[in-house]
Amino acid sequence: MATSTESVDLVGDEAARNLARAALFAALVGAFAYVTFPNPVSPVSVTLQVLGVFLAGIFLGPVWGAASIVLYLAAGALGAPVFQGGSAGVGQLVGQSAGYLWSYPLAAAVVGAVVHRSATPRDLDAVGVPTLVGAMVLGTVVIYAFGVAGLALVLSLGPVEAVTVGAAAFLPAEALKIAAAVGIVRSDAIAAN
Amino acid sequence: MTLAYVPGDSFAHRIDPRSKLLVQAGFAAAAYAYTTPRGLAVLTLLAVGCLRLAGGGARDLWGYRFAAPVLVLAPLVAGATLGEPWFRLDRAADTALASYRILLILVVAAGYVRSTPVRDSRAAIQRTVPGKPGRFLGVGVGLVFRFLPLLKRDLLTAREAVRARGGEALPVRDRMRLVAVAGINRAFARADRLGTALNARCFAWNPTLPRLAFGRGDYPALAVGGGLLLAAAVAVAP
Amino acid sequence: MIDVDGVTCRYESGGSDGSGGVTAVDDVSLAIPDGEFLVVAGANGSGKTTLVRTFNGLATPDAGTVTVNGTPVAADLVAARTAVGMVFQDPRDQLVASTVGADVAFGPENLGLAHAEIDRRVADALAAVNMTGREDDRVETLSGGERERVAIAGALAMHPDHLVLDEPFTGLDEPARRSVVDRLRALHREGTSVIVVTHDLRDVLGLADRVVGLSNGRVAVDAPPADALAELPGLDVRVPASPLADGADADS
Amino acid sequence: MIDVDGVTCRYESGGSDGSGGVTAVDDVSLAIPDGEFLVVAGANGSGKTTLVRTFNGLATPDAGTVTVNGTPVAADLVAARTAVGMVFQDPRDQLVASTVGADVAFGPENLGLAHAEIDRRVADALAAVNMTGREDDRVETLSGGERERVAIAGALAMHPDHLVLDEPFTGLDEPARRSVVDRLRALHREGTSVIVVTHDLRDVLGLADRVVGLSNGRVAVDAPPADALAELPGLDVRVPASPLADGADADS
Ligand SMILES: Nc1ncnc2c1ncn2[C@@H]1O[C@H](COP(=O)(O)OP(=O)(O)OP(=O)(O)O)[C@@H](O)[C@H]1O
Ligand SMILES: Nc1ncnc2c1ncn2[C@@H]1O[C@H](COP(=O)(O)OP(=O)(O)OP(=O)(O)O)[C@@H](O)[C@H]1O
Ligand SMILES: O=C(O)CCCC[C@@H]1SC[C@@H]2NC(=O)N[C@@H]21
Ligand SMILES: [Mg+2]
Ligand SMILES: [Mg+2]
Repeated sequence: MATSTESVDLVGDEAARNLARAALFAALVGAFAYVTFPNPVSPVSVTLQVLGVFLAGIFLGPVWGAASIVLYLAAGALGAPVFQGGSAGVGQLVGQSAGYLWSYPLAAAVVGAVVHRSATPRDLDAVGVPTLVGAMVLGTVVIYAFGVAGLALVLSLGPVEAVTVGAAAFLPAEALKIAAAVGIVRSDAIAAN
Repeated sequence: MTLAYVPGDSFAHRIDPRSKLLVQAGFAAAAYAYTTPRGLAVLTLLAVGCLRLAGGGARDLWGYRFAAPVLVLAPLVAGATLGEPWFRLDRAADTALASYRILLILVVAAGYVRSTPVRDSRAAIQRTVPGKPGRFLGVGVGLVFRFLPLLKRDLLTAREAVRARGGEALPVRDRMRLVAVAGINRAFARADRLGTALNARCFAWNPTLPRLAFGRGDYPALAVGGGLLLAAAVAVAP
Repeated sequence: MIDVDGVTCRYESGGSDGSGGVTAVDDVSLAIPDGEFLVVAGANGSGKTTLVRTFNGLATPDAGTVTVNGTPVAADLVAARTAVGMVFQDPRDQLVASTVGADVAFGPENLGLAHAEIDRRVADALAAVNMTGREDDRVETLSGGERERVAIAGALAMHPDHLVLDEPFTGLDEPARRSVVDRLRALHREGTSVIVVTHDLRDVLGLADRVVGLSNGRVAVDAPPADALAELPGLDVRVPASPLADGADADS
Repeated sequence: MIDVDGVTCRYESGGSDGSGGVTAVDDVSLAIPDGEFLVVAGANGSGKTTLVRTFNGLATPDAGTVTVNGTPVAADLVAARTAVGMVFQDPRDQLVASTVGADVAFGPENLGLAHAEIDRRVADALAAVNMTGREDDRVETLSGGERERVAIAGALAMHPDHLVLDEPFTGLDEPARRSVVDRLRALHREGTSVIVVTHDLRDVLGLADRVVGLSNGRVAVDAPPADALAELPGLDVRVPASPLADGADADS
């Protein structure tokens, strides 16, 4: 009745927990992709995905934060409705928002690295608000650098045109997301550690 | 509504997910290599064919409506100039073609999504990417699919719990904070509990790999995918 | 008074028949007079939870209406939610604050009560579930049964006109169960309507004025306990067994 | 054989006494021979869940050791996790896949079994909990009791030497409960040790070879059912009541 167990290569408890959390944040970014707001200055709507990317870096650190976003991209490519407005498929990864999407893992890593100053996360209580904001501003820079470059490449736009379509319309909303992330991190009710 | 797997028995439903992924990769490469009116005309036929073979139709594209504004706006912005002649048709046309090729790629992707269950997609990853990275991606993607409805539910029940106890009286800002914080807290707790469950259930790096096998229908699909990749390579080769 | 009139609830995504949908509640009509002690019984998946969630608008009927104290739930959600207190089947879904005391106080605070009154209600509700002195415990450190008790306390502290409890006894140990039963009996005596959802009638049959048995989303039994008793086992509901069978029946 | 030797488990963050810590399991020693049907009983918070979680390394003792089939759990987690199957107190915590069939197959897949064997085990386990034909249901659409059953099926499919079930009957309706009880009895007969955690002995007393009663993390009773019966109510554990009291006791 007992199964032979010699060959079973168990995933460590720590790794399993990290994997579960990574998948969780991937799903969170996906859930945030549903939350779309009309954009007052452009027909392109604003989503909360970036907030999820920030939170992944902040809560999971650079390594697992980035891994989490890689899972997000993989799940989306394979049909999970986690991209903008609940869309899915490989097409998005080479489409107009490809630059943004591919930047997310890097952005999460950057945010995580600035916040935690090492590969492993540290206690968030020890992190000041300026560090948090600084990390996310840097993350935003990464996202927009890739995003705008992606637009220019994919849609054959000039640099100014790409910024017009892809950055000018969004940037004000990013400030709100950064503020929201700070609010969530600073809330004493979050029990995660 | 949103694009998702639809059970069915179309040609695309019956073939291996790896063949379908190859077709998508080939199609995207070709669309980038042949962004000309004639190239895109041929690819249009192919894209519509792919979606039809997956039992899909125009309805499935509704899921991509959020892409539409950018795709429409981009040619206008590209054409616009600050001085004479105010609008340059040639620039606009270039970008319009680029926009259109994205649309085609999305059409093909829609065919994959509607004809491929999660199980198969996971199997494709685990059988294509070797070792621990493959396992990480395979299980991770499975968990994302598992978490997505839970998370929506957690956010929803956090809202319900607040409401069920008279939280409507609170200002919107407080309510949003409560729901966000309670929702994220729940999600965290849930992730940790599921992590524990994975361990309790002997979560291993080397499980039985999911069943997948190429069948007869896969040969044409693999040929089309490979052909497209080849065509793209020819176009970019110096 | 809760008045359920021809209510049907469907889930589009559920169901095992491939049709991609399931009718969880099917044309249910039911009047629950003020002050009644009602037990809603039925097998797993018979629609109990879905039905009671329509009472305060947590589930929205696809057809039919629910009226609470004369006002349709859909017309005034706030009124329905203050009038109908609810203990969810899974207590974890219910707790919104990070400590026991803060969680029980959450509802009364939302009602805008004075601090003294809030404190009184919290102390009272915690006493009713044998959790006095645990105000400062963090909710994520509670054991299963303790969590259930805090969820019940949170609903009690609202002093609702109608109190709905979805399988409230499952995790409770004997003193806690007794204490909750006593409190429900007292509330009932004072005029609150109490609605208990369960598939095991052994603990509540003696309290009930009336039993509604659901089967596949439909009302199959609606009668006083004595009359319902015979039909309930047919609905896969557990009833107090004959003397010898109890406890031993698992072994028979 | 599971051998618990002087096990103590503390939580640093819990506790209501302000000391910021709670001793959930306090110097427990216990030997569970192969093939025994053991019931672990105790009030809410008495440490039942924490204790059984040490059996496969989900909780790590602060002092003492747990040995499974001769090997300390800490020394060989794979052995402990394949030998000890566990059904959690909250089934929602246990389901890791999106569909019923995929979830039950998860454990066997991790054992590296052949597809045919996996299919056989899944079908068999689902049949044992009356869920045959529900393979393709999405887990988030299941009702509370249905989820509980899938969790049990997932543990059964592992064919463990020792099966631990933490309050397994709470959400189950009568046919499902009966079916699970039958399966446990059969497993027991075939030589699997079965460990059921509960605070309500009414449904399992007849099956048990032995009852261990916990109180404040310590073993207060350790005896065959007949002998334990008298002491258990003192531990706030529910026992089969006298004929008249059952069902009616809530009303007394
Ligand atoms: N969110 C959902 N999506 C789809 N189907 C659902 C959902 N919730 C419940 N169902 C289905 O609706 C039916 C009724 O579910 P409900 O939760 O009301 O049952 P219940 O009587 O409370 O059962 P239990 O005793 O197991 O708690 C079940 O068949 C269930 O599978
Ligand atoms: N994660 C935790 N952190 C801190 N304290 C905890 C934690 N989990 C449990 N406790 C505490 O440890 C004690 C024992 O908890 P345990 O869950 O083992 O009890 P139990 O006997 O299973 O109770 P129940 O019947 O309510 O499920 C309780 O006092 C509980 O509050
Ligand atoms: O899911 C996708 O298809 C990617 C959408 C990218 C949206 C970008 S991210 C930065 C900027 N801020 C927003 O709110 N949206 C854009
Ligand atoms: Mg229910
Ligand atoms: Mg417990």
